[in-house]
Amino acid sequence: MNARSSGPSQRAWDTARQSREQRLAAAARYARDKLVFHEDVTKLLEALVRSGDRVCLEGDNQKQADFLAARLAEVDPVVVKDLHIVQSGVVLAEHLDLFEAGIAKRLDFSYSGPQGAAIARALKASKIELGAVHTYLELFSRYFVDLTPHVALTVARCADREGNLYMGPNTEDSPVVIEATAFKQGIVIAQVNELVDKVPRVDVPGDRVDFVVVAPSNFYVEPLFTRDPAQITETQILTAMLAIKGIYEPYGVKRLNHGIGFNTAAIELILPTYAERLGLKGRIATHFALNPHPTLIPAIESGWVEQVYSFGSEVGMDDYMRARPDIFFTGRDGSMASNRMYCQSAGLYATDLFIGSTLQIDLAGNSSTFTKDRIAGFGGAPNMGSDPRGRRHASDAWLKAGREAAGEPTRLPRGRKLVVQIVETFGEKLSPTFVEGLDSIELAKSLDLALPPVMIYGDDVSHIVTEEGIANLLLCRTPAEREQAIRGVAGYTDVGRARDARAVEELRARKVIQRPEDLGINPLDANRSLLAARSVKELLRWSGNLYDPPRKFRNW
Amino acid sequence: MSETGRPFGASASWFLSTARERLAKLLDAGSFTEFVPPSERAQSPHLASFDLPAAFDDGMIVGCGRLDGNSVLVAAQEGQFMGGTFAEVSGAKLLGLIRAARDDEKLPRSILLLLDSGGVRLQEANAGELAVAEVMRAIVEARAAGVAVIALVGGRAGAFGGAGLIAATCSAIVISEQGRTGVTGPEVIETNKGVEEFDSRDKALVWGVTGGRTRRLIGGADAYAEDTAASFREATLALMGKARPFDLATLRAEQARLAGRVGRLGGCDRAAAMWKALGVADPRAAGDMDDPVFVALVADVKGAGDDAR
Amino acid sequence: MTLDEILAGLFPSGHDVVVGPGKLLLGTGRRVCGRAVEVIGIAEGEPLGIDGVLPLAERVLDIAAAGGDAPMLVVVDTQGQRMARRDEMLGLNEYLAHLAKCLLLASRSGHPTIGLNYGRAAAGAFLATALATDVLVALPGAEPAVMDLPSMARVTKLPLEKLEALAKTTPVFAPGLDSMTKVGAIAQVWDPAKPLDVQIETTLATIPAHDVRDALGAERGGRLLATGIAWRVADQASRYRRV
Amino acid sequence: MENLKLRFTTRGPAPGTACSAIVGVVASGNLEVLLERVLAQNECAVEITTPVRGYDEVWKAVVADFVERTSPGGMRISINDGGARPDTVALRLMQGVRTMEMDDE
Repeated sequence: MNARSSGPSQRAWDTARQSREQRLAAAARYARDKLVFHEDVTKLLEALVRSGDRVCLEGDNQKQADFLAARLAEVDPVVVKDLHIVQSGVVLAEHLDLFEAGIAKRLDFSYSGPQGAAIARALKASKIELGAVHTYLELFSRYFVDLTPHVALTVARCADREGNLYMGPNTEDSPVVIEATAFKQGIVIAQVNELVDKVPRVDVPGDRVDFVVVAPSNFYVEPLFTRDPAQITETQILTAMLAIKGIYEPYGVKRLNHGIGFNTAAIELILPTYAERLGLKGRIATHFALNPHPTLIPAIESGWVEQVYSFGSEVGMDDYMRARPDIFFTGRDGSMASNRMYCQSAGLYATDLFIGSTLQIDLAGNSSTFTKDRIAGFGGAPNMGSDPRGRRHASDAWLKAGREAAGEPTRLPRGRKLVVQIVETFGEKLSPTFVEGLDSIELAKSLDLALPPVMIYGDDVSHIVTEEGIANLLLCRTPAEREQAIRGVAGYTDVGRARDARAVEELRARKVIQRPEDLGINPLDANRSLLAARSVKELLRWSGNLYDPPRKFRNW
Repeated sequence: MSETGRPFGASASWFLSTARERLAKLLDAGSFTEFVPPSERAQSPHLASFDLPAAFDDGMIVGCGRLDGNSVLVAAQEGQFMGGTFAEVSGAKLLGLIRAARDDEKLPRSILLLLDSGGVRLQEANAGELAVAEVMRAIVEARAAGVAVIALVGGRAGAFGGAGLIAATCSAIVISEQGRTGVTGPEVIETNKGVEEFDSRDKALVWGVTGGRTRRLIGGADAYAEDTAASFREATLALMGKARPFDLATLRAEQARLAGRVGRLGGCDRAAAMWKALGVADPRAAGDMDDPVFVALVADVKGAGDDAR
Repeated sequence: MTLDEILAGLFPSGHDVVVGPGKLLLGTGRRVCGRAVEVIGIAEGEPLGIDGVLPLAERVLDIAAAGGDAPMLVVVDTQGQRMARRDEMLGLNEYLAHLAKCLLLASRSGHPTIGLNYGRAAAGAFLATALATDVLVALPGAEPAVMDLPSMARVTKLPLEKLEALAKTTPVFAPGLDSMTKVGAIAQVWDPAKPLDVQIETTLATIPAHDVRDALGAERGGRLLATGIAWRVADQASRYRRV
Repeated sequence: MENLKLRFTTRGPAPGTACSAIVGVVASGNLEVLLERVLAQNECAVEITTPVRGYDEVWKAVVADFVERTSPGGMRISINDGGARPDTVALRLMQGVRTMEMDDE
């Protein structure tokens, strides 16, 4: 006992709280209780935020704290600099402005969408020090370990004077961001569309919120999950038919997540037509971890879907979801509730299939949406699109996939998640989807990234669907087989034309590769009359006029 | 010439169909005969110098057929090819058709123009512009000779620029909800006058200003069709035989109609205000309502029945 | 030449043509023979919108209604149709087409129509006015165009240099008086050094009875295909005459 | 513009009696295919005009597979390409042959 003092440690244990108190005191002049006028927000931020802070400027692939983002971009970079931005979505031009101006220096994020090219440029110009590109779950998890925000700038539909927040259907990332910040002595500022006497429902309790500002205009939400059925092509319909006939049906996939592309929108739209004719209603696609895709409306209305839990909302779907509480998760106030962290967990552990698109697939089945000049981010796909080794509940689909992967009966049965990449062999501007090597490997080299950004690792992928057919990678026994299976559905890309035709035919005989005709599908039957709705207006009709499409989709 | 192999019901979307699909279902089954068909390869010789592909019909299909047994001449523009534009060849094909009807009373006395066009093809701007002028004159001359010229507007490119003027030169216009008419396209106005003047990506605004329902309500079109070949067929049949003569009285009436419109609606800033001024209580609901309900609503709108043109 | 010089040159015996509100031209000129020429038009590059169309069209209809055979001169210097949301919302296409139809009616009613392009003339406004006449003439310096090259480069997403190079060789596409003459749109280019009153009389004396612009285009080598194609269509159509 | 002419000897004539057919339209990512039954019964000629350079080998592969699969003897096939992907090309060719199988009107 001589080396250590016997009493409590003499160090201060509440430096974070003290720092918080000091910041609040400095900011008090710009607020009345929790309320801040929107004109004072830049000053407030200069008083609250300290150089080097970790800041979460909330915004994901959907809602954006756009007003707060613009104000943060206006702070004096002499006063506030070198911030470490830890947020899921880097989507607004203002997010990049922070780095351009030197207000922010380091970045950890998940998704960039429209700013992918700008991030790549900023990285090359050394304006950004990149920590990592995460999956959502991963970044949220790090909020509680080593990336806890000092300041969170969040966004809600309305607040009361106590700071209780109502996010409504757009709850999204907010609960997890605020929980991590507030309970670790950070500061939470919310922009809201309006101040009310009583919020319809408390999504975040007021004692976790320090300041509330009514923004001059409503926060921005990107209708990222709206796909106009009019733009779905015959080829996409063909791939959708293949997925249903060749995967959903044989595995009996009931619990699933869909990506946001047109191929999966096509699947949603042919459930009530093509899949109905196959007699699959009730046997497939009943439970979704999925944003409220407008293209799912016809399937819901025709009784295909039992329930849907969502990461976030979708513009224009509020009234529809309110009127369908049997399907969607809704609060006591009637409006839908979402939560990105919960839904990502659900997609990882409680679904049997993920199906989504990608830009590039290599010969091992690794996929990436990164190209030489775009840091696209991942969002949730790597979580959805991976086989969770911590899963311990069985289902028919999962066990069947496990049996196929094992090859022969084993004493210890294991399951496998179905991870399906649904692509067309060529993308925009005739760029091949199948490549010898992913662009992201070159990108990682040129930017000196420790980890080449791969969206879904090949060993997690169970199937690849293209217009040429389906490759079942679970049934491949050697890397060489796997390569030929991939080449065998790669169409007329260089990768596809370099196939070993005999090997491919052997794989086809073993049903490792299945062509449309092997599944009884004539590509000439893949036409738009199969779509339950062929336009946004028809989606509106299906919804009984409850769906309120965004203006940019209202072509009438 | 056979039609495409794709199944295409009379209920398929007119908006999304190709010009050939529209013709096949608009006319009596199997009745269409094409003049200067693709096998004659009457293509644009000019596009290659812009490194652009030509089309075997130059995006203009002309011919004859029957509509419920009545012989008609038809022309259909392919809006997906170069925006359905008027150019040297495409313009001359239409001109030849209309002049033939004008000059030969033994040819069908009705011409249906299935317009789907952004206007003049810039790569052949002078030839295209002049072709539009020639077509407008030929339409007037054909009408004066007793030919009914009916424009059908409901394609992806709408009827803009020269096509907008041609539509308004016809005896009558049938439009669908997705159909649009105008002169300068929203993108061009936005480019020249700024996004504040016209945000071309705001489709609700674009359709409010140029779309079929607005046009039908203000009398910019004489009949409203649902977005199907069957409905266009029905609306066209109802108009055939009712064409106004091309004479002073008609144009006097059109002058009064157009002056009256400016008087009534000239102060409106938005389409919704215009609809309100016309007595539509809830413009948003009227935009979303089913076609038959909208048709019933139009029947009560003053001026929408004035078809002087 | 300025508008005043042009009008003075055309009507040495006098005229009362003035540029009124909206830069619209209305009035009457006197020919050497003493008979009238009715004049309408648009000046100073003013864009033509719905508010401009109505008075012009009304005047044309009045002339047609009044009878007689006074020629009409349509004098244009306009940058094109008005580009405005309001005009489009009210149906500008109908207004422009209406003016064209009124001019074509006037011609059919016995009033020969001459278009005179002395400044700019573009797109929809061109179609509604000068291109809806029996014969279109121009003065050197006129700049008829569907669209200028920089705008065209924006719309077509082609490089301006490429368009400029192509413009030198392709009359079907290049903006300007020469091209418009070659394709047959402009029948004659008057000589400003010679008396305009004489030239308008010559033009009036040779007004074609029907549309000869496609033939002119073929003759001048600016539009080689149009006449043949139109003829082929008509020829094939004639096989489907009712008997 | 690139122009590519291919000739094949086929196993036999294409079924059907239609003299000609046209499928597809020239648009971005699309193409039109004109089929005319004008050649000898075991001959097939394909002519492609495309603004996209450098895809000769892909065109040859797509067309060869198509000829192998359908035996379109007697057909002169002319393509105006708007930059279509190979899968779209293959689909249009198949649609064209199907259309030619119908009786001519």
